[in-house]
Amino acid sequence: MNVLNRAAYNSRFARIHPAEKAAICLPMLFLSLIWRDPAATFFVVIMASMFVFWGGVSLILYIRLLLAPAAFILAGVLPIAFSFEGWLSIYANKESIQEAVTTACAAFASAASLYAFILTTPFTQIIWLMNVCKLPSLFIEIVALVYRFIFQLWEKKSEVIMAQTLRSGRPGIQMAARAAVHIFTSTLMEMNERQHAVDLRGGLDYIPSSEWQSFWRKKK
Amino acid sequence: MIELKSICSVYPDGTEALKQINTTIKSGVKIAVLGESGSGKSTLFHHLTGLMQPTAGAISWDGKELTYKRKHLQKWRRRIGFVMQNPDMQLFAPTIEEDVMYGPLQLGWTKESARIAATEAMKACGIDHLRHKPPHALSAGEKKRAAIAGVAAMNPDVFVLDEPEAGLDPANVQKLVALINTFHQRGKTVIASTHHVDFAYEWADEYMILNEGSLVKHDRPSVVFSEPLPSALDIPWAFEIGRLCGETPLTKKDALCILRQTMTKM
Amino acid sequence: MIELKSICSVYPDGTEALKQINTTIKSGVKIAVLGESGSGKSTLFHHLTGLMQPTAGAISWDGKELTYKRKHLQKWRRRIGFVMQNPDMQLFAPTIEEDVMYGPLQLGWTKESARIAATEAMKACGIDHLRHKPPHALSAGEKKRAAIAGVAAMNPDVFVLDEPEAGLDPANVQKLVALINTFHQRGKTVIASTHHVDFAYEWADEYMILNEGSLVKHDRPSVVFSEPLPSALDIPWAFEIGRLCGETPLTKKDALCILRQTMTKM
Amino acid sequence: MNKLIILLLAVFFWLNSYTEPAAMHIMEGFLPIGWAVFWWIVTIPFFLWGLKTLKKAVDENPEAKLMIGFAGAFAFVLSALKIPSVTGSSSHPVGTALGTMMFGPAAMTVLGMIVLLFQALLLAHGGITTLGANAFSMAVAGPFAAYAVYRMLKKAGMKAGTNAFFTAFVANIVTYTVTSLQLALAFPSETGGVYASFLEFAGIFAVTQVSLAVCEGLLTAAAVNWLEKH
Repeated sequence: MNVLNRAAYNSRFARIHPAEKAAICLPMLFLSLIWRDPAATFFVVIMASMFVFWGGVSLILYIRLLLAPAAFILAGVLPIAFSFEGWLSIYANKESIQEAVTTACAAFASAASLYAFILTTPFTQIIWLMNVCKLPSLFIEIVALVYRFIFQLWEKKSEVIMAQTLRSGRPGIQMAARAAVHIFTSTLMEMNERQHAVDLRGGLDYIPSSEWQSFWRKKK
Repeated sequence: MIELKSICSVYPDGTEALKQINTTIKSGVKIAVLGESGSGKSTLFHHLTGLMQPTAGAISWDGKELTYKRKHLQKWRRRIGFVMQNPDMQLFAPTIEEDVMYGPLQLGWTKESARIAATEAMKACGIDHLRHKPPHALSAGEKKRAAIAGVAAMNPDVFVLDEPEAGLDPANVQKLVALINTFHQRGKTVIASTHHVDFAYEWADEYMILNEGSLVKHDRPSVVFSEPLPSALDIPWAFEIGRLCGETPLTKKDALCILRQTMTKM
Repeated sequence: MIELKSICSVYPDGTEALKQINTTIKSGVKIAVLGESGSGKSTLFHHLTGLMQPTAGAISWDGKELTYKRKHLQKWRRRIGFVMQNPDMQLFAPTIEEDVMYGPLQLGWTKESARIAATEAMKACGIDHLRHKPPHALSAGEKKRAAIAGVAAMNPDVFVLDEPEAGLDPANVQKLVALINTFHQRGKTVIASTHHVDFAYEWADEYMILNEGSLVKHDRPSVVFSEPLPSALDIPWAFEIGRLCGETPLTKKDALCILRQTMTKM
Repeated sequence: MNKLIILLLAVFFWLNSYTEPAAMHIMEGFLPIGWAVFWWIVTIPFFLWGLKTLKKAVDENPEAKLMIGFAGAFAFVLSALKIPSVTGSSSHPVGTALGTMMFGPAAMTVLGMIVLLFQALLLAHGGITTLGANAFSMAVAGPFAAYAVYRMLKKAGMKAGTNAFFTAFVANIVTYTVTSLQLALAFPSETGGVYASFLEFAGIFAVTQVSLAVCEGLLTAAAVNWLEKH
């Protein structure tokens, strides 16, 4: 999570207008959805990689990111390719395999274009985009709050896990469970103080106020 | 001028957090609030900023008593800015710039004037270069200054800072002292609590000493440190050295310089 | 004896957090680690405790190099206890006693022996009376000592403390100094980072000065403070006064007492 | 009580680590565009309804906003807690039932969508075009089914803890069934049509899903008891 977030605000495109980046990445996404074909996949993946590379994001990170959905896609398309015909006899034909392949291609290509967008666009810009798209303001406010709180909770999580590790705790599920409970209770304890901060600053309405650079227009 | 008239504060569980606080805060002064943990410093600040309502007593500004009605509270907090101890509680916008602009925008300023105010505040606090970063990417000292900038952008008359130097390194403490003095020069009142009396001595005009919920003293340093203090409090090094040498140095550098001169003269 | 051999630490984004650290930590010493924020103090501690693996170089204990295998790490951390800066996240059990017993129980001790170790650690840290309280009911100073007790219960040979006095009032700082000296008397090594050189001067035998990831100095105070320091660091008041008076006072009280005597004598 | 919650949470994480995430979250681009749009259209009215109830709650009590923000962040962090990898994993929104009992099903739709959005954009898990479908199974069908069960059992006079168990169990099973159905509708089987395909998608994960549902039920019951005490 932190890796993606840091990559986004350290990328060369971090200050570029989010609408311009969306105008490049989202058409690629829709293209791969509509044109479900290996050739389209190839084209989109190459384009997306170039965009990511141009944006100064490590290609290794990008490839590593793409490998994860690749595994999920394979697991997901198996039931499409094969179907049960009677008890314990598996059946597949040309059409169903064809469908599995196109689905896998479409999924991979659209993941590639979505990740290209995520890796070059800090989340704050996505919030701004939502505002431009006239999404309801309450929704945007909550999203902005959740974004900030996620990182605070994540910091806490890292600290609790570290504290347990240092005292010979064994890494694993129990440690995570203990951390979850502690984060929850300690956050509840802080609620009062946070509400005070909100009162002091006059409310919790999110008002977007950032300015961006452009790919083509020179800065004034 | 803020007046506290026999403020008492009792918690629901019966502990008396503040006992009969009577004092006046003149405008344009720099006040350091000293006292051990649990002596009521934070509670006092909560009352000053209207976050808590006193069990008895009243607080007033230029003779006008705070009524704790929403409108009045809003106006009050517009004039008193409070920087909490943990900046994480206070920074809630996705980027620093948006966070600093947050207060002015909530007050209904236009985006343009909010941006101008925010830019000026960020420059004063030395975090202008971090404006596009998210708060979680900042160091502790930077977060602290971002929180101060967020308050400064609203241009309040009084700054209330809760242990601002806790966890800062000496270089950042110096920046903080400079910032306090900048606010002072612009005619602002600054009230800050701290555990480090040497830090306070570098900038404070007046001292408030709290002990177990009572305001033991509120006076100039020459008076406060000449009399016996509650056991847990120290006398500043610079004050002691100044007294021995017959001068009034404020910073470490000056104090040691004077000491050296005095020693060689003799 | 812990040896650091040309430790380098590079973060994934390319920043060099530590550059070629070479030094030896003898057992039974009290070391203060000084350096501004971002100079690598925390990173150094993460390497000492095996939380991070150096990009180059090695760390060894009595000649045996740390291999970063699970078994070895566990043994290593059993011998080197790390108290993090924020006690809130470190105290994760429902009561103080359960929290202090966590480490020993994880090591596989019986409940009885864990309880004995915990009781002793809590007594040493002066929080025995708080054993059945939940962590959030404690004051900042008590929380800090509870976190130290949780590490002390495992009876490590080395205590590593990250800014232990940040946010504590003078009375609690004095308790902390006493605690460090208790550990020292029991033959433990204590390594603590701090931003307050006067606090360090009260107890430290040796100083490590970090600057931008390099270990600039590691020596006795008489050597460290006689030479020029990185710009952001101060010289302790007591050291300066001692030098002027020709003595070596460690605490504020002693230093001022000596100063007074010297001044009246002349 | 605290210990029980830790234990149950641990078992939950453990079971969850055996679930193929693709089964719970439909990947970006996996659904044909027609189905992706269809599920968006179905979900949007619920979303708007949820937003309206949230707005009412916030207008009445402005402090609720902070609480909602934290509920969302906590659900997200919990779902990303288990596996420390680049993408993170564990897709099931823990606490759907708890949230439904606290905030109501419509509000959970909004919160669930926010969590799914962050999973897609910060963890690269799930997707934007498939968000509609994922939201329908996890943030609409699950909470509303849970709410129905919760109200019914409450009327029947069942104890809060036991009620919470069934509520969470049903939320989990319904979510999982709807996801399988969505996949089956998009990819009907050559031989047996939608029904056969549904059995296929549902069958693969039946074992882990039922045990997960039982575990989440117990966890929610323990959490409800704990919250009642505090």
